[in-house]
Amino acid sequence: MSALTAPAPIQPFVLTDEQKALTEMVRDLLGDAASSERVREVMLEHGGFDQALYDQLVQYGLAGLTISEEHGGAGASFTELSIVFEELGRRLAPVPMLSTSVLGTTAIQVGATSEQQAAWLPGVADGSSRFALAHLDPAGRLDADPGVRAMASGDGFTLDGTAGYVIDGASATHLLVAATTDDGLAIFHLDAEAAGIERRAIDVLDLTRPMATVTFSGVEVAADAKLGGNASAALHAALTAGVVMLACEQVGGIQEVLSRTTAYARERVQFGRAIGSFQAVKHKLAETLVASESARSAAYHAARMLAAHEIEELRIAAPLAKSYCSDVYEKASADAIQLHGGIAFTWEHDAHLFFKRAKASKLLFGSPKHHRALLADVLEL
Amino acid sequence: MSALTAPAPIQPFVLTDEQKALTEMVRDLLGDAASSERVREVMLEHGGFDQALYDQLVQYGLAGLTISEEHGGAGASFTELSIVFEELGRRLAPVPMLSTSVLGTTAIQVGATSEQQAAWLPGVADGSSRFALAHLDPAGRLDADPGVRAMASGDGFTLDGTAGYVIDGASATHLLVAATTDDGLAIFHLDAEAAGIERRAIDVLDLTRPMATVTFSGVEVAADAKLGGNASAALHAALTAGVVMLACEQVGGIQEVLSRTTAYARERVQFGRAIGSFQAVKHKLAETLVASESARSAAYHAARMLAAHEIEELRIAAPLAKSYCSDVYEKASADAIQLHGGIAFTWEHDAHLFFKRAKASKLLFGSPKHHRALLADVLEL
Amino acid sequence: MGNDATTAEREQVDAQIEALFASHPPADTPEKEFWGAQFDHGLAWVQHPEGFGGLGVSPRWQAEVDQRINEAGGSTRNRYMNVLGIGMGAGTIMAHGSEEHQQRFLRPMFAMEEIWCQLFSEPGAGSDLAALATTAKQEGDTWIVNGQKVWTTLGHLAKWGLLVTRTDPDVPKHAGLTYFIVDMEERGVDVRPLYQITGEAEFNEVYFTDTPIPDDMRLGEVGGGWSVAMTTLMNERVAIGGNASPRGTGAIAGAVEAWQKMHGEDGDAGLRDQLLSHWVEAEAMRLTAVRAKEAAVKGTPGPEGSTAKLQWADLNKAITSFTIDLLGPEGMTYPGGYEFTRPEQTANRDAGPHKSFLRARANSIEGGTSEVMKNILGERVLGLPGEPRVDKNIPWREVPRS
Amino acid sequence: MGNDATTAEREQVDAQIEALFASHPPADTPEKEFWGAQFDHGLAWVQHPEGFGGLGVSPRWQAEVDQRINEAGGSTRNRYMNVLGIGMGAGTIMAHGSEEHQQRFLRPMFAMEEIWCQLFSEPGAGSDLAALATTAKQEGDTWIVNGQKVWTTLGHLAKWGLLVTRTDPDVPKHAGLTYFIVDMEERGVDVRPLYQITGEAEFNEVYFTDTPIPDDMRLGEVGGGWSVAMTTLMNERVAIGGNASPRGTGAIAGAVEAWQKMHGEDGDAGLRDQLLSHWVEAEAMRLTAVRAKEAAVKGTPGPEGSTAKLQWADLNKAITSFTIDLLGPEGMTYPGGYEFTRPEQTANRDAGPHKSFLRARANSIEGGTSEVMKNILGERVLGLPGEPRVDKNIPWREVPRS
Repeated sequence: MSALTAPAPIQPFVLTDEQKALTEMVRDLLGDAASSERVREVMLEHGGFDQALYDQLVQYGLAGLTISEEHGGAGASFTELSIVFEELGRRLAPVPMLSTSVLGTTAIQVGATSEQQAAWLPGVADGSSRFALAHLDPAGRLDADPGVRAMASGDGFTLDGTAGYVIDGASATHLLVAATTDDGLAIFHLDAEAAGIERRAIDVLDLTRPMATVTFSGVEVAADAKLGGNASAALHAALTAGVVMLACEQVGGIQEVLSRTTAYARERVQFGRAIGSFQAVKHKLAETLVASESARSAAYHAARMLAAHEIEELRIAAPLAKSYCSDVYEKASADAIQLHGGIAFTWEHDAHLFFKRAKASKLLFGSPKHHRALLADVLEL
Repeated sequence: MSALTAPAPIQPFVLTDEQKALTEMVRDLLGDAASSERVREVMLEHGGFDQALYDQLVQYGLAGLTISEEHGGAGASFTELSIVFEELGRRLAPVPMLSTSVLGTTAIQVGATSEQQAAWLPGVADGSSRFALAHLDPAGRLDADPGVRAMASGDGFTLDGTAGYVIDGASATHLLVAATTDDGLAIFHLDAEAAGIERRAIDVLDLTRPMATVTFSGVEVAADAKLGGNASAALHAALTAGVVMLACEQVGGIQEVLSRTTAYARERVQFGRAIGSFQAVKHKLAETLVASESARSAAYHAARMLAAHEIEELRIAAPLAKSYCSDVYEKASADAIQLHGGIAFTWEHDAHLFFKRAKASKLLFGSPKHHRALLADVLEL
Repeated sequence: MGNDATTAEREQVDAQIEALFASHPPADTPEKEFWGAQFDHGLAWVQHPEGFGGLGVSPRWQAEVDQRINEAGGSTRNRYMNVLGIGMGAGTIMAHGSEEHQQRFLRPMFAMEEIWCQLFSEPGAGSDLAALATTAKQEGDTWIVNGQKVWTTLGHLAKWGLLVTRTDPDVPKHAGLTYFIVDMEERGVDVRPLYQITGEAEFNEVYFTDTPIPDDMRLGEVGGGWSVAMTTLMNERVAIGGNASPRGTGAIAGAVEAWQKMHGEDGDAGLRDQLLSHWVEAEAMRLTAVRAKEAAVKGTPGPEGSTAKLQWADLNKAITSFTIDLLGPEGMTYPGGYEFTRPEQTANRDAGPHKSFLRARANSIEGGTSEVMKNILGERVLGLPGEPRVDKNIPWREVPRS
Repeated sequence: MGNDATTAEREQVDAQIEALFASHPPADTPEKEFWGAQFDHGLAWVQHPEGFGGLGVSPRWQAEVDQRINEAGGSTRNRYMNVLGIGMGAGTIMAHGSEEHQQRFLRPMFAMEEIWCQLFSEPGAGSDLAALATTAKQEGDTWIVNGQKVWTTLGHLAKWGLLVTRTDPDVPKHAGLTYFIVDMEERGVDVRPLYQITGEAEFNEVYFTDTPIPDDMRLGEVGGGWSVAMTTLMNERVAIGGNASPRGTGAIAGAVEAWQKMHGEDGDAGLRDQLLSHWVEAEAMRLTAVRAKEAAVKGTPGPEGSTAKLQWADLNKAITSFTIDLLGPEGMTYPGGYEFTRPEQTANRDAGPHKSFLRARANSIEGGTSEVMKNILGERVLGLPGEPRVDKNIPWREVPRS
């Protein structure tokens, strides 16, 4: 755990001046680089990976934001990263930040030896390595064993099996593969181009977040590709961070659909009046406003607990944020289509991109119902 | 089963002229006799039993509507009785029709011998007998054994135990008591004033439907007080009929709160406009209208299946009607309070009477969730 | 309706069905030929007068006719493949067209020899249909049309379009509209696909540039287009919501299938209860459609049609969305991917859960938004007052628009 | 706010708390005496200027002050037992009252020596408060009041009332209002209990018959009553919704208790998920209150207060209703029965699930209906346009009323 950024004190909800500056910086960056036109081009023609935008994020130090300075990162906390994710969510930016900077980085920070971290993390910070975490079985079941099995073989291991729903699996340079070994769960760090690996893009609902099915056929790996620490702890930490950053991303999406729909309701005239003057429209937006405030509170709270390594509180805060933000985003983005009317049913309009992101992210890492069940267990209800 | 009115053919949804006349007749009768003032007087001062109104219903042949003519009844079907219940529901009429004319009558029609029926049913038709069905344990659990046990004793039985949530239990002249015997479930017909019976009124949410806890302490009954037929079948038939008639009663309540709230929304002026011109009000009422139509369809369908003795279809139709009408009534009556505003929060306004009836009837005979679970079993889902 | 009248109608319908089946065995007659004969026997729209595809009887017999045809191996798919014509146009032509129109259009419409489309909505006139801006200017016996329509189902296949235009911008907006039948093969008609969130282009945009329409293709009076359009819309809303299909069909079938596939054994009780809630509402709605059909005695639907349309739209959206949730991780996929295709018929009836989920988003918008439906129900069924209108008594020209 | 300022404020507050506790040990000082001393130390409303019960610091310190008092065995129950005064009246008097008003009223209010009530709503003026009809006519230095108010919490106990009247019926309705402090012991004031659906009479009706009020009891200008009333209402909405109580308290505690009592062992998964949905929303709302408190830097609440009020009302209704469902058959009871009593304080804090369920029905009505809250959020926070108004620019006399 040496390379995990040290716990930050629990931060208040109010952003510091530095954090406000970070918000502005990311917003400016994405405003140009993640326009609707660009996002659509990337999702339709580049498999949902925007290399140019990602290069910029790397240059600004955002890919390695939570990586310690000794490994080339910015040494910042998840509070800062949550700000980045909110902005990414506002623009549906198709970059492998969730896979690389959250899931992959956290898994290595928690589960790899110091040597391994020194070997693998600098690549994230300098942009040369992009991780994808392959930990689910082909059906994506959360409670099942990984779909991959690793057999001891000479000095190393041989991997066989299939992992499903691997985020950014097709574009990653490296895979972090959770596999069952004779000694239990292990995580392996692999070159994504290694012999015996086949990566097949999944036809996804949300084209801005590509996924792949990855098949391993007798893939040989060296012994030191196996993360040296506690694999279960690493996986749990990675997924907790993933859940929380996803909730922050959802908050950005909620805010964006609310803003855009409100703007449309102010401008669109029917029956001689702006449609936002009708209670049917106004009240729906007011309800979204209320829910968006609570979603933001839940996500911010979880991000701050993550930054402060408040493990016990995170058992409540993370599922709280994921379940609540998912539900709010789904409803807000569906309402956005309804309130825009027919125009939002066209491919050309952006409303469906947010709607699909909302639905797919609701199901990612487990449904709201799944997270409420986790919460029920923690609360002993 | 001889005295069950013969199955009617499955009737269309459209009322016949005779049925329309029945609707008008009952509506006229209740319009005078079940005014808000009278209902309030009865619920606060007469324990929720309107003897005068019930006498009128008896005179019009409504208490014995489904009793065969040979036993002094009208020989009509549950389709006709459903019309009566809809009107009773519109006025929250505090009369023991559900307990006597549905639960008690059906239990006897299905579970008693010809002799017993001949002895007991004419009293319902002529108003001298009012039944209450005591079949639940003190906690009202649907899936538990009855709270009363009957031990063989000489030629007859001795009853001990407590029955909970007995509708009209305090005012009934006779009790139909489900009890566990050494030979399984049995139902006994008792004079409500028999020695060893203590009846205690429950403090109920809905004062227009009184309930009692009935305690039996060494109550001696003769052998012929035990219904001679299949007790389980009788209880099941009685409760199925109860569920369906309750749904029809709920439809009346839904219609009434919709009508009254719509009338208020047309008349009440705020901001210089009738409040019904605001979409926030108009759309809520439109939603209730839509739901009320479906509730009516579900209840009518179940009543017609009941009238036609379509036992298999009733396994779907009854829980469908009860679950759907309960949910719609709860929401419609809650909306009615909201749309009336502060005035509906006062004791003097009738809105709370419907709201309490809706909530209590939702929980009576099992919650909507319970009935959906029954339905899931039938549908094998 | 008394029993005698009912019996007489039943016998009349039965006799025509038998005659039709005798001369044109449903399973062995080519579809278009069969539909033409069906029309000739008065079994196309039974409520129409004889000679116009009907028998002058209650419309409730139609369901039975169609069921008998299907049971005998015939097809009734013309009803949804030419739905804008058969479902909505026919009623409009019967109510507002001349006898020439009725003689000319109804039979080829029903026999699927000519496909119809509807040209109402515009980019600036959605819920507020009466705000439409496509103009028709009279030049002698001809009207010259210019403007843009959207959401035109079947526009690329249609021979005829039901078109509402603005013929007088100087009167209040509802008063300046005129309704035409337009030949889609006429000059200046440009039909372009409109791709939607499923990746398909089920709809079109239609541009008119100096397109001529003869005055005898007008339905109703000059300036009387609004009431003609209302007839079409009422028919449309009934067509969308009000079908009494068998129990368990429609969106709920997809949810049940997903449930059985993903959760059949150890299904979570919470999800089961949600499934059943949807099932219950779908069944209650279906029973309402059955009830409405039994109660129907006349052919022209009223605002009640909005009830079914509203309920169906919201329920279809809810159930198809719930179905995706039931699929779990598979809900994150879109099997087959987004193909930018142009389907040859309106609703793809076996689209699978993912496409159905996306397609359903339009249900509460197309054919009148749920918000407009609620206004109609509130005002025209419940008798609640309308809102203060800022656009009613001033010339259309002066009404603010976006 | 920079860190230095924060540190300085914390030190200032801490010093006063220590001084107060030293001179008046919270556990051992009679309540009213303690509250008086608390006022004198500037710890009643910390954001008020010194000498007016405050220290001129950010209001966010208040929660800490109250927590420290409670931890030290003192009471802060004056805040809800005199809520109309301390929660709403004080802010109004600070914003609109003269220094004489402030000196005269604030300390006895905070020390619970004088109870306050609010006299705004009328039978014909609920959501549309500005339509109110209670008149005040000036006669020299005195105003003569006639009319009826409703929903007057604590009216039967109050010494002072916050009263809005119509002083000019010939101008548009918002312009003809004037705000007074009225002595409830004055002649012509008749307070009658208003029984509610719980059986209790928490509220009153108040009738004024030629009740005199000296002109120096006026707050704000003649005709300026609307903006004074708005200050009170904004404070009220914050007081209703915006408290950051500990996790798991409030309505959700009742639901959890019912769950554990009825379903602890073999709880249905569907009910559990519903319980957790409510828990999640309650907790997210609570976190929002914490966040709002941290962000608060000034004393006068804005329309954001409506957010918390709206969310709290709907959630409280939903949770208390769900709790009754959890109770099963026991949900059909009303333990203790309906007693027609007149409680001595506002909200009965341990009313049990049944009474809480009924009492909650008013949450979305009192202090501004949820519909009005949504208008405020939509228009004043989101910047959406208002509706066409038919009552704004004509004399109040001519506006239709019911």
